[in-house]
Amino acid sequence: MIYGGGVDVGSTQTKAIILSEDRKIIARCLINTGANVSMAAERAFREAVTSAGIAPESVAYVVGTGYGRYKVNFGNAQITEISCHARGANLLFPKTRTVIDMGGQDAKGIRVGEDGDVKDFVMNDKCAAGTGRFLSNAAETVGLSLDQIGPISLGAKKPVRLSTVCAVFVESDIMSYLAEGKTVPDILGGVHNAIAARTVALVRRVGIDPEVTFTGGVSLNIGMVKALEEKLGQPVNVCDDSHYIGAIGAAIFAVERALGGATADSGKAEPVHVKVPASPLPIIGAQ
Amino acid sequence: MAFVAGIDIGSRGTKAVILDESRHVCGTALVKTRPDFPGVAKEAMEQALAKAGGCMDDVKYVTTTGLGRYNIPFRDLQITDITCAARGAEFLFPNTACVLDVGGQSTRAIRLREGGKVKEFKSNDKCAAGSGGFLERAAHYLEMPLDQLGSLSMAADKPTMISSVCAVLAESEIINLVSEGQSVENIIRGIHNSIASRSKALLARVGLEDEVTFVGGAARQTGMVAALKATIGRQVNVSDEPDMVAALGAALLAYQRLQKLGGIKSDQQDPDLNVG
Amino acid sequence: MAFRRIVRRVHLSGAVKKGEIVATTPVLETSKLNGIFEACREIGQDPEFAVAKRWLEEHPGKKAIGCFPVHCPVELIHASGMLPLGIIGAGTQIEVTYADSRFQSFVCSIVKTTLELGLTNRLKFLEGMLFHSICDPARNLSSVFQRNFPDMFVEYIHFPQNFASPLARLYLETEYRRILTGLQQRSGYVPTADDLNRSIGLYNRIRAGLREIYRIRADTPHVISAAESFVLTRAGTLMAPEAFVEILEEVLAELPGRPSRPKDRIRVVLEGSFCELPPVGLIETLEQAGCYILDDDFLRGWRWFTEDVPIQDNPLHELAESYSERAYYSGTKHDSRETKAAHLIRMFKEKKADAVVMQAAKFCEPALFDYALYRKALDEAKIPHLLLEFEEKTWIFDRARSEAETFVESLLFD
Amino acid sequence: MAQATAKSDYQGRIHNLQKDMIGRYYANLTAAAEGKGKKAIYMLISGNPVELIEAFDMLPVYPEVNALQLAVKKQSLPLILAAEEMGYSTDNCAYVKADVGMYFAGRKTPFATIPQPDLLLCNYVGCNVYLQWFEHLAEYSKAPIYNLDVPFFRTPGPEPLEEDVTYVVKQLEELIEVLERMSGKKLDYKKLQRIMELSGETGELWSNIKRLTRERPAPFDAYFDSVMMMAPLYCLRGTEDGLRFFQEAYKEMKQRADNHEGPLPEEKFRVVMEGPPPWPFLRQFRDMFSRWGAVAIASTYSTVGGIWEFGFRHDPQRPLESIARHMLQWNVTNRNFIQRYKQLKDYVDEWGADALVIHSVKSCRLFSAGQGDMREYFTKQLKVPTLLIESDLEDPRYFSEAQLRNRVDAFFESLEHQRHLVHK
Repeated sequence: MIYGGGVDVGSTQTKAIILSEDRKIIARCLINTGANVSMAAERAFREAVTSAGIAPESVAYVVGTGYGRYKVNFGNAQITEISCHARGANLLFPKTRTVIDMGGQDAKGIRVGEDGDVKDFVMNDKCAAGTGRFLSNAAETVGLSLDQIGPISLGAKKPVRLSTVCAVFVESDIMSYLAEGKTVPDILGGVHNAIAARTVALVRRVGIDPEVTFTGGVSLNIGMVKALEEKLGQPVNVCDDSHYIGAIGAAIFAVERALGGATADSGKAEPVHVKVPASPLPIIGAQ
Repeated sequence: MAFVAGIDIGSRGTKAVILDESRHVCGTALVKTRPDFPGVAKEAMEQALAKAGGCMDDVKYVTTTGLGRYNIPFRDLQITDITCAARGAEFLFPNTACVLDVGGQSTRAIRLREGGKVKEFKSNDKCAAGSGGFLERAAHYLEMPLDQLGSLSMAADKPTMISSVCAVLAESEIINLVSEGQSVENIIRGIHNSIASRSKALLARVGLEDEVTFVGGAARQTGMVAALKATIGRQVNVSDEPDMVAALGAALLAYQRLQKLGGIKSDQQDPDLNVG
Repeated sequence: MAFRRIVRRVHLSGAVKKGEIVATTPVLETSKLNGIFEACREIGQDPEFAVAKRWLEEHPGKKAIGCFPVHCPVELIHASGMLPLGIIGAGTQIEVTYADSRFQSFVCSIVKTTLELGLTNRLKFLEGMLFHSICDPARNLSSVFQRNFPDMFVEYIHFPQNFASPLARLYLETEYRRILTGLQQRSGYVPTADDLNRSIGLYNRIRAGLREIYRIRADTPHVISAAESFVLTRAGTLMAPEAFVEILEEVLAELPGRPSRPKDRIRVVLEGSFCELPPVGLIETLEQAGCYILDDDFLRGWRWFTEDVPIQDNPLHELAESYSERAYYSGTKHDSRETKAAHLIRMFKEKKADAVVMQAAKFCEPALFDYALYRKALDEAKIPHLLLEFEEKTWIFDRARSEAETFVESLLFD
Repeated sequence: MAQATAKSDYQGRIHNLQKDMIGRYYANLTAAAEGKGKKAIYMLISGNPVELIEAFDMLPVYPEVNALQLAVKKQSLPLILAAEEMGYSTDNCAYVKADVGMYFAGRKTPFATIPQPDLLLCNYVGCNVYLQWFEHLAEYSKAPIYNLDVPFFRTPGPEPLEEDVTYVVKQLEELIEVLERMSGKKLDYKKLQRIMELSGETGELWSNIKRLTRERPAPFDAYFDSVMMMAPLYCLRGTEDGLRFFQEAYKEMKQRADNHEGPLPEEKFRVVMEGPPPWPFLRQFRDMFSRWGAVAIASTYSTVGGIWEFGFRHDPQRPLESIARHMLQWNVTNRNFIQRYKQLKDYVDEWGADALVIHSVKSCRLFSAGQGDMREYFTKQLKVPTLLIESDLEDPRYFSEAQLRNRVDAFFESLEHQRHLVHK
């Protein structure tokens, strides 16, 4: 039996997945990334292997993804989370044509082909960065924890309208609404609507074809799922593994590469490192 | 016993300062801001009064400041936190020429006129990172308790460069630095330096002059203060409770008003008395 | 009277959304003037343009042309038998969900909301849109309109910037002729010099009325607030000029008798809001914070001239001449004959103001560039000044409020 | 990883030639600054009428070129901050801020001392910020300013309006009077014609060079390598030196093309580049593409000073009119989006590109504002794979390497994957 490993080193959390050659998830692991990224990657992978009850050697190929992908030193290749989310979503929900990913740092919209290939993708504009941060700041401001706000937002009667998409200044918006005496559910309802609206506007740039699969840590937030479905006017796929999808996709690539005969040393997901001519300075003045 | 109170309802903390008839600071309190502003303000004020050995009825005049200043039914007057911070800083350090206020939400530079009045001020651009909140999140991400940031920062040997002006993007920069294996100390000092350089830009906008008094929560961090000193190359005053300064200013203005209204006999005041 | 009908229609249209700080006018809520201003405010905030659409229904075969700020030769549109309308963003009235896929986060709000109006089919009732050379985003917006709305008549007017040379105004005359030709092809009517002069006469009346409003504000700021004159001016850009001139003259007739009491406020001149419209709530916030706004550059291009355009046998020449010789300054008109700063300070002195408020739209390069030179000049002239950045699509003004209050506090307790 | 790519020692013959010539140009600036040189005429790159300046033996000074050079030399941030301390906004064009900062820092740079302007010639071509920029320089330097008002190329037809051409020609005549007053001598028409000849031939060569990148592999990178040839095009156009440079350049590039030499060992992707490069991080940025074997075969940025590859040449027989047409019609900045879309589409079709990369820079809204619509048009209407990334051309604070690399990697991963599918 050949196994493939996928390690998704995200900004706050690191996830590892072990996949068997018949594309079955046999182990998952999630830990906080913390300050030492390569160590986190290794730890997550080792713990996954242990819980899989297999020998580390039997994992023929490991793919790293996420922001810290280049820190997966023991990995055989690095692939961006965009490709991995597309591939992972395709495994969990084969009819997926659109992937919406909300992470801590970026929001993404990916148009996906039948075999999980990326047809087109967009990522948030600079000023709409940090969807996760937007939510956690909001949670912090109303004095709740991140996992509380989703359910509470569902109780909104008259959701407020936020005047900003900026994760930094959402705080002052919320403070002003609190000062006006708006209720916490209404404010949180507004927060979720704002992000949903912004994300749908973003994903529309690549076109939104069913089925839509919602991935990333934020997809575990029921309030966001509902807000998104409302704005989209269609249901979205989510599952308990939604936040593992990056790692799953990486693991799929790993298995494919392994079955393709690639081994630790021959694997090449990374582009060949070509020798590059020095960028000539536009004007060579006195140097 | 008669007291006056200044309450600063900020985005993160609500602070209260109680002055007695001779303008002594005889009670301070800090509670985390909750959605219900009047409740928080009352709580802070009662805590401060407990230390001062008084009760609500002893308070003759209440001035509120901060973003919740309009929401406190029992206030006599509301004044903006910029005016209050200036006044408080001048009371603590009479030679203050500029005040730098790094609060949870925004960073402000204030140029003073005589008597602790505001001559010119500048708040950070909407997109310019460098508020206390940014520090808190960085600390959270680096899994460091906020109060350790300062000392850690002092241990930096090669501070990293954090260039982005936007707090959110700066955060991904930090994450990137971490993933590059930079040491926590150097990263934190890098953060302090970037906030310091942004602060310098603000101070320069209002006219940077000796002495600079540094107020707001961030001033509690030795590393932040050191970075600021190094960046502007000037005397930087910091009081024991830098986040209380706006509330103190509010209390002082309350005292002034009450005096005008004849609520305080002039012989009882002793302007030279100082705290901090 | 034309106005009553308009008021009722707007209420019927129901297209109006509240949610901004309510005006605190220094008079009784029941007065006729307040009714007018309230109606004007609603007209200005109606993203469905009910008043204009009703006018088009009442005038079968007539067409309307949208004018993007700052300036627009409305006379050319009017004389060719069409209705000029001020299409100046959508404020807080609509959510931007399509336009920000076209314009990035660092582009000012008015460009996005104006495109959003188009992409949400709210401008379908227009025959065309006129843009002109005010800034780079507006320039590109005209192209984006051309590509996305091929049936629309989209023109881009080049306003000359070389006023030191006599060539400039001659050129503008030829440019006006080109625009007029395009307009008459769309309207099917070829205006005579008399038609143009009639339109000029009508808009002269409006502009004179607005100049009078501003004079009254400068002399007795407690009689009419900046927010009120703003909503009035804005409403005027969204209805037939024939109807607006009636309203305007009615307001001017009512104002002298308006009960009002001077307040203890500082007197400021406001600069920098010549293009994107500030939220009415923001203007009110400034006034509540203790400012009398004696003069401003709101809707500069619709007030445009410092005196009447002469009625002569070559109207296009007179219009061009007026732009180069008798037009108000704005951040988008670069006239090397007198620096903008010198002009601002002259105005400040004329108005006997205490301070200058620079109220620039976020990301508005012309206004933000001007600020750098204004600031230098104002500092040298020892004139207190405050910079406030705003976005049309905000309705929370705490930050602006506390900065304005501090500014007032620092001047009042002097 | 990007960092891993080794710096190559590739230095074409023309690199050294360019170094010498531009070195001499900067020496002239320094000389002028020390009062030992020619009169300094500040101008803007877009549609610059350098021929007239040469005709009067005056020295063209380009604040844009100085600003980008400061960025390349990693000198821009402190100058930008200095300008922001003066009151410029974070949202103002960083070219202007760096230039203003440099002006007040004594106009000393690592490459030259920039002279005070004797004349501010605001050849305002398309970009409105140009007007403010020179307005501000006029305020600071008190130097005389001439706003050469160039109407935007705003009509659907292939030619600008005749009125526009006449208007610009008349202004050029006014400008000649100004320069005659400054220099105290009449315009030497024969000399101007000779300069026009040189410009004409230079344009011919530059056009031929640019058309070489239609070869596979492209002999040079039409984005990153073109910028090296742009400096002589602006600073030396209309001089014998300038002509010699482009004769050499053509020879070298033609030879590389004949030997099937490209800038990379393997040309895997051919892309068209839109928008100015991030000067402070030119190397990092180039590496992001090189490591995927992506070569720019055309770029709009290399046409900001003029578009020659579609046939425009300066004409000695009609000097003023052809200068006017250069300003009005034959440079990308004075063209509207529809015309720029057309230009990009022609590159994609005639030069044979796999994808379009839009580098959206905050500073230059003339280029960037609305590029989302461009993306929309190319992906949805023309089905050309398009990547839109954001940073800045001068301000290092807007360059987040991790984010950019992530987007670039993902883009080429998907292009690569599409290819595998086709092969299957």
